[in-house]
Amino acid sequence: MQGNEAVVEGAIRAGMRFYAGYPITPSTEIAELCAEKLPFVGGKFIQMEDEIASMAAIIGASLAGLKAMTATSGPGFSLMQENIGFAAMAEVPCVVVDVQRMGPSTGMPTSPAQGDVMQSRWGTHGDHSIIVLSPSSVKEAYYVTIQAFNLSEKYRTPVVILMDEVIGHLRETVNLDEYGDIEIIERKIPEDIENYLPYKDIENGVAPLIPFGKGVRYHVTGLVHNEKGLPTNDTKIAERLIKRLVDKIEKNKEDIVMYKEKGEKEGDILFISFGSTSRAVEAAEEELKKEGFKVGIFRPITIWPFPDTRLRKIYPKFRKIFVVEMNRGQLYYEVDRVVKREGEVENINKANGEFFTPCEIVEKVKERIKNGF
Amino acid sequence: MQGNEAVVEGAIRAGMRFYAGYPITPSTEIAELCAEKLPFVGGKFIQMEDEIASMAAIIGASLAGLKAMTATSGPGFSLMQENIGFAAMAEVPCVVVDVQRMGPSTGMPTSPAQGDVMQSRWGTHGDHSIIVLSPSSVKEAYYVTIQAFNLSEKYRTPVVILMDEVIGHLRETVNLDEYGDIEIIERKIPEDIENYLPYKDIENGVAPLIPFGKGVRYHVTGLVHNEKGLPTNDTKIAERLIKRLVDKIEKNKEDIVMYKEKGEKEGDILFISFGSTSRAVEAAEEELKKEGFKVGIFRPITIWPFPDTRLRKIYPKFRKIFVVEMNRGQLYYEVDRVVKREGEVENINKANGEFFTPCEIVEKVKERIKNGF
Amino acid sequence: MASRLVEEYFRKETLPNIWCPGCSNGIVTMAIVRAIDNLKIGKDKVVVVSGIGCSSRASGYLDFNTLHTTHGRAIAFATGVKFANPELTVIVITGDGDNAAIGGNHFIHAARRNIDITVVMYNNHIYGMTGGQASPTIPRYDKATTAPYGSIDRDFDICKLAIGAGATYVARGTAYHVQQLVKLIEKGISHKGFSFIKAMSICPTYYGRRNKKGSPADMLKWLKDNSIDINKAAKMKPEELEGKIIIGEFVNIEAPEYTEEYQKMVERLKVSVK
Amino acid sequence: MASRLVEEYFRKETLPNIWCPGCSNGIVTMAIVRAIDNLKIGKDKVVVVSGIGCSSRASGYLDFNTLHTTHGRAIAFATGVKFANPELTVIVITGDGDNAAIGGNHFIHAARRNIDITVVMYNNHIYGMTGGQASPTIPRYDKATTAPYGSIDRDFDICKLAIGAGATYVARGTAYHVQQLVKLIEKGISHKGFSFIKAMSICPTYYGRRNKKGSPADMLKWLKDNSIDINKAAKMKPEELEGKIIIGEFVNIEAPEYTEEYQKMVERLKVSVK
Amino acid sequence: MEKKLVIIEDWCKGCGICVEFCPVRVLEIKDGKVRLIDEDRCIKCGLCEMRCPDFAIYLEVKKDVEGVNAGK
Amino acid sequence: MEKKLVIIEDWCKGCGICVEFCPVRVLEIKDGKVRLIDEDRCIKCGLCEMRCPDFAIYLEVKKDVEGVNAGK
Amino acid sequence: MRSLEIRLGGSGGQGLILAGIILAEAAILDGKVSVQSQSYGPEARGGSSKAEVIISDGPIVYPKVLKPDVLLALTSSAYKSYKEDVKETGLIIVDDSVEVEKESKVKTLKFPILRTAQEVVGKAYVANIVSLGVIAELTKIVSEESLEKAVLKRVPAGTEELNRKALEEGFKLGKVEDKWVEQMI
Amino acid sequence: MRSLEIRLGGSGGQGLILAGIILAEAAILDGKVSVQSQSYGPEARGGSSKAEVIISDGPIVYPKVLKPDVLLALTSSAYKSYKEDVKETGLIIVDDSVEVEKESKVKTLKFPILRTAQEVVGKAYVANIVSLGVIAELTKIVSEESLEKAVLKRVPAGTEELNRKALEEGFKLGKVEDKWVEQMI
Ligand SMILES: Cc1ncc(C[n+]2csc(CCOP(=O)(O)OP(=O)(O)O)c2C)c(N)n1
Ligand SMILES: Cc1ncc(C[n+]2csc(CCOP(=O)(O)OP(=O)(O)O)c2C)c(N)n1
Ligand code: SF4
Ligand code: SF4
Ligand code: SF4
Ligand code: SF4
Ligand code: SF4
Ligand code: SF4
Ligand SMILES: [Mg+2]
Ligand SMILES: [Mg+2]
Repeated sequence: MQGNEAVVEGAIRAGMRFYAGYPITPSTEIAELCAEKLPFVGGKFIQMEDEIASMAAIIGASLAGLKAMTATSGPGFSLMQENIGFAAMAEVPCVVVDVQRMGPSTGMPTSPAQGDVMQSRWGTHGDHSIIVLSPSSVKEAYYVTIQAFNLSEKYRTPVVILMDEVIGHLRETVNLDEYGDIEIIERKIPEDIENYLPYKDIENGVAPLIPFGKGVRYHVTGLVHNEKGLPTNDTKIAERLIKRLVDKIEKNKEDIVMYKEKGEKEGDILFISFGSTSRAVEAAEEELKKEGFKVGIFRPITIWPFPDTRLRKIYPKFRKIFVVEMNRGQLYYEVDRVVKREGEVENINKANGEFFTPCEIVEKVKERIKNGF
Repeated sequence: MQGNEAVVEGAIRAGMRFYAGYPITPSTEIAELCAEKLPFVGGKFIQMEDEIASMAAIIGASLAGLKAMTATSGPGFSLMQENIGFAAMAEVPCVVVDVQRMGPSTGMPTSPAQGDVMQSRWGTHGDHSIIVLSPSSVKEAYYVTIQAFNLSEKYRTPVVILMDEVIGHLRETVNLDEYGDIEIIERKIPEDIENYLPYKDIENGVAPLIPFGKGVRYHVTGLVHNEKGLPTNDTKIAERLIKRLVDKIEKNKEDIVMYKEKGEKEGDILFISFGSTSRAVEAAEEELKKEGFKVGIFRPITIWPFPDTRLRKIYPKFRKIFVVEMNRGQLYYEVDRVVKREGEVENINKANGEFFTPCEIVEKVKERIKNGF
Repeated sequence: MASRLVEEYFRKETLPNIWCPGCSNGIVTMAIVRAIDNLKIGKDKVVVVSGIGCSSRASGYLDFNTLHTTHGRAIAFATGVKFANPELTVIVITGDGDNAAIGGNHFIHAARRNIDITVVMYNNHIYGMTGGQASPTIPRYDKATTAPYGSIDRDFDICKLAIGAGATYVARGTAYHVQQLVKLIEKGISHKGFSFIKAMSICPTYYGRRNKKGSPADMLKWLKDNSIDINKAAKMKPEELEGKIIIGEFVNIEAPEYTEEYQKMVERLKVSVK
Repeated sequence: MASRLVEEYFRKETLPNIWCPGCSNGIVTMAIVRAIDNLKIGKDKVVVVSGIGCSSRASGYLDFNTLHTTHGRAIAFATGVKFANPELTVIVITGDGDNAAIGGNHFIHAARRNIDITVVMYNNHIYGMTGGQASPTIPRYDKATTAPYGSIDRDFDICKLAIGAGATYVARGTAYHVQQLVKLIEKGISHKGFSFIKAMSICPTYYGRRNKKGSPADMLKWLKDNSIDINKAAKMKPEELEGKIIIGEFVNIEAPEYTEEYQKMVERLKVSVK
Repeated sequence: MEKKLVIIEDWCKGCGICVEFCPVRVLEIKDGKVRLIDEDRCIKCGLCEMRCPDFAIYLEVKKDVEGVNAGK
Repeated sequence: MEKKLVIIEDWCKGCGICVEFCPVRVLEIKDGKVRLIDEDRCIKCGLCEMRCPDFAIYLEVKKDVEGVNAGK
Repeated sequence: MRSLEIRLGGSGGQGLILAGIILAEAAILDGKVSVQSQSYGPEARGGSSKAEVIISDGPIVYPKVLKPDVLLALTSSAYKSYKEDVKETGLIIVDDSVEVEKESKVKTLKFPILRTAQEVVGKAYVANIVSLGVIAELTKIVSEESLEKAVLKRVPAGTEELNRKALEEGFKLGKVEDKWVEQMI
Repeated sequence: MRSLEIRLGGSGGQGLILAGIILAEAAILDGKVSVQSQSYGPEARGGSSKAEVIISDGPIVYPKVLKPDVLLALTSSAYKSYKEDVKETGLIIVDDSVEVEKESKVKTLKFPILRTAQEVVGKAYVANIVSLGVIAELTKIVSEESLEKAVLKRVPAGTEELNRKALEEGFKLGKVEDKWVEQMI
């Protein structure tokens, strides 16, 4: 199964019944497979006129009651930013897949990269939080997609699946039976719909979302709004709203974050890496182990919110930290922030359209530590 | 003179002769004044169909030889991101003014905020660098605008002026005579146009830009390109190009960064703040001084690249660092990264559409240090 | 207490509305409500989607399922709503800036797809919400804050554009001719497919003041005096129609509707799989 | 060595082009070159702006001032170029996805403004560059990777749209009828104002293969056999024209051109200031 | 069904539209709000209601009469 | 002016368009490239050049003849 | 260094933002430093509107008015919203249509500003200029000449006389009471 | 744990990516683990094309081929680009139209793959399936049955016979030489 295909399978499994999109390499297979499969599961597929419209359409569809997704790559992801911000503000669940390719701009459209890490967090204007997940295998793409829908329903928020071309186009043996009884979070209509407040001020949380057409009429807007969803200029309400939008994610970080650790629990080198790159890092780890280094790997699956609590715990046990990314340094900034030790976070970057080889990583590590730790 | 007006005056002084834009509060006065004034200085004003087109048009105009600008606010800035990335990749000088208002999404359109700090750095996909300047007074808006054009020509890059509603709409006494002999960087056509390479691989630098129609025909693209501007898949060229795009800014940081310092050179509290907020911070500083605190202020005018070298030098002399922003914490991340001391960077935030009062800042500072340093 | 229509179809707590004295947005909004009321479709299955602008604020006042989106994108959101649940009656409220400037692409594509949405565009020639800039429908040489010396753009005939894009119901009404406007909206909603109703509106605050158009009542009178019914216009010479607003139905044709076509495709596939 | 036109107007180092065997992009690109050559406007004052797509890659091969932009935005960039320096001859090369899907809004607004740009749209019914998805101009029921069971969308008549948007020169040609296409492009370039030429093209790789249209030559022959000149078509019945491609000039009218109008405004202001 | 003209003063912005288009001209603006000058001359045509942008003037079906209808 | 048919083998992709539309059918595809079968029968109409998507076949004004023209 | 903070409150359309601008510009003509800012709802119309001016002899650090020395309120809602902020030593000027609190700690003066504009000058929309006259007369923070110049520079061509008249009438109204000023300065 | 890395190189349109997918799927049918990836220029057409398959008994960490055990090259340019990467103990399979280096360190075998497809099977486009037959026969990395199943699952309806024939012919070609396999395993 291909990575892009796993996303579609995972999404359908999670209950996705609406896809709106606009073709772009290397995400296009996701649209194509949705076009093929959705009619058979009672779902809808529509090719929109652009990515702005695609993002708008999935928000509309989600409000009308269907779990909805779109997929794109860098240029399209840039165009979606305004409406991603709308989804964040109006708290409409939806899933956006960004299969990263090399940028900036049109860049090298068929070549892999991980250059949208920071954009996925900060691409839209204004304060907000967002959940971003990044799988490193085809199997994980399937799993992460299901979790993306779950998290998006649970926290009423857009969730970004940050893939890269390598995983998107990779075909790998996958056994879906492993996920036999995976939980799927469905939208529940509360008992008491009389007093329904779509934007109830729940500390660090959200009210359930009742779809349009179910007899509960309310207002949805990108303006600052009160608990009923109606626009307001009340600065107290504004303060609480924005705080809640951020806190419902930041304060539930421990529920949201996923990561994997591998190798030593303490030692010389801690690698931090995600997505396809972590596969090269794992291979490099094997090499370095052979050469006697004590190596650990920390792989965030949840990129945002970043699992900083965990990293804070483990990094002091390593002498040197390497952030390996297919870009010129992005997650690096977050790691460097968390690690309160001068000069001990190092960047291993590659941004030329080629995938990392393990050997490059090994060499760079050795080069950087040739003068000892 | 109003802040937005100062931008227009500065721009015209710097040689801006093309403005394309789309109205949006609180930046609209910039468009309106350009519509009024440009016809009289031989310039062109056009209202485009949206912000995407506005950004595109100024890039086109810049290539055709005119210094060009657009202005917008959050929602429009989000829409411009794709083409800002194009300008970065194709190295086309231009100036984008973002007069920040409260977000996310439509937010509170007439209320101030500083919520686009990270977006201005990371809003477009892929790796790139960008210059972002933020004035804190009307006079400085004038000055910064001229420098924005200068830097954009010098480094062939889009430059963002990150204003906020407070400065945009503030009217202040301004004496332009102060800037009597300010330098204006003009586009020079090199002697040797025979062997002109529009994307010459100059270490940390750029080739001059010859406008279209001057007899030197070349290609401009958002694809990875060689020195002639022609598309290539050569990974070595790609690596060098992306590196140069980043390094021409990062490696020239010391030429680019501007900041102001005020108050003590060492002491209890170091405030870091920018834009209008720093005015509240300065007022708070006066209060705190009265109460016996030793307070310093570090105010970056260049937000990106962030003046980290300087900050690294001065922060160790202060016991506590406060980042004061009209958002829920953005520049904070960069400061927290630079400051390698656990738990000593504190956030003072406000994101409710209201401007900070000095007294709020004083209170928050006291609250945070009530248990002593 | 308020009128039956207000009690039934408005969120009273949100009134009075924020519009300027004499702004016709309220007149057109009430015309939409009258149309819905006449059609007896109830409130629960009606979704009103709007963009950003003075006109687009209408959605907040109305007691339907209401969705106030981003500038220019209302039709794209509405497409998602309608396609996800074709049982809903989806009405888009938009302005001339929202729909004819930034939102043009979604407009022509929805028209092309012939998806069953009714779009009512409040046409006041300017961007009201941002303080009176020129919209694409501003008459040539009229003034606006971004056209201080008179607009040099050719004004956009959005009905012609809608027809060019393939819309199957296209009509123009005015804020003066309320009864007719209600009828046109009713027919637009009943029409299976994409319907577009351009409602000629007035913005006394910006367009009116800057172009010396007098009081709100004067502006409505101008609409009265300068509108010609399409049937009457058919018998007139082009010179006589110069500068006039032709009102009535321009297009009303049957064509395959998008969500139905999708459903048909699904049925076909079911058969072919069996 | 290569032909005089290639030597003179192409960047030979970039050839052979990347297009598939039999792709008509080369034919249409050469038609543009012939038109420019016939008009004797030289190379230095010509700017070719393109979007993103197979067709849009043409700009890289041509030895003019060339600007390969972002997907769908070529016309907006071109507007900046032309308005900044009206002495330049600005030609936009675009695809049906680039122009009719994502770029639709810039297209209609440039037409409305009547800015002096010539747009040549290579219409191959699909998105070639991304591997054969449906474009808005795909004929109903034809297949594409995103329309595996046949497209249910109504196909977009972009010439009709251009007319609806107010374009002052609108024509359709084909990759088979090269001489005529050259003439149409020549007239488009000479025309003062916004010109649109739709060039019916072939994508043997994706559209052709999936819809069993045979070899590149077969596809060109199909264009030959199914095109009818507009003059001839005028005398035919609608039934006879069903499924046919009408080629020739649809609109060729005079109207105020944007950059000239701006200049006139500047002159007016100078006088009024004196 | 008998009708009564009702004015919601709080909502009226005194724009004067209803005044201008009342066929019998029984409305006026006084201190920025509309006022019915002469109830008797009002023909209950509803044109003021139709054009009021603020939903501030309308014809109400009188309660008692309604009661009678309802009783039927 | 005498003309000569030139084929740029490196650029020809063997699509067969020129073959199909040559009015006298003197072209063929051989090993994936176009080939002129019979130079004499070629009427130098230039239709192959006009439709070749790869600019790989064209009529060249013969050098010597050119020389003569130039000498005039 | 002396500095005076002034807030003008009323409803959108009353031209108070323009009044603030004029006041600030008059101060500049007098050789002083001034900042002017405003705020308005999303509508900028119909709703409430607020303009603020700070006039000072030296640089102004904090650009917004925190505790106004002078509040002008043309509507009840502006009065209600802002009266608490005014310094105890300050001055509140209201239109006489506004119901004021009996026991205010702050000196509060009523003037028939709207009525003067409508009935004496003849156009309701010059109430903002009448207000300026009142404020200038009471506070002496700007000179009459500078204020007149500033007004004439900003008002639409053709309305100069009307506005000059409005200003005059404002000055006249303000003359009634000037003790507060003395106590201030 | 045994694992074999295979790279298929040729030009766009030769169907090598499909071949890679089929090979990977055949391995899965055999109960093995496989990954398949590809790369292509921006055009994905005309230009060169590369497919890679790793087949292993256990989990595959690094998903790309670094040093192929087996290289199939249908064009000279593919041969030139990739031959250096092949392991010294590996195997290079080329179409016989490709000019090969005289003194290669790596065992290199030539087969008339393109010709067989065109002339024996009758359709040039089945060269990819012929190739698969050759590879399978030489390496035994997948069983003949699984490969046939995988081929039939992926090829367009109506072309099953043709492809079965192509596979047969591939097997036949591959039979010529099988010593390398023994030495490998
Ligand atoms: C992306 C974006 N650009 C610009 C704006 C600013 N804006 C808000 S409303 C508006 C125009 C409204 O004009 P129109 O649609 O005609 O509505 P009106 O106010 O005239 O009813 C604009 C440009 C915005 N909110 N978002
Ligand atoms: C914003 C954005 N969205 C999507 C793409 C991916 N993309 C590249 S070309 C293309 C379509 C090209 O179709 P068309 O314009 O018809 O050109 P053709 O390739 O058919 O000549 C698309 C969708 C992109 N580059 N940028
Ligand atoms: S600004 Fe114009 S359109 Fe907006 S509410 Fe006021 S009158 Fe209406
Ligand atoms: S994919 Fe189609 S349009 Fe693109 S180059 Fe190939 S044949 Fe031409
Ligand atoms: S109901 Fe008719 S007559 Fe009575 S006030 Fe209204 S418009 Fe006038
Ligand atoms: S139309 Fe309405 S708002 Fe206007 S004056 Fe009459 S009642 Fe008042
Ligand atoms: S020039 Fe004419 S006759 Fe000669 S090969 Fe070409 S098409 Fe055939
Ligand atoms: S048309 Fe051109 S590319 Fe095609 S076969 Fe002929 S010469 Fe070759
Ligand atoms: Mg409008
Ligand atoms: Mg196409």
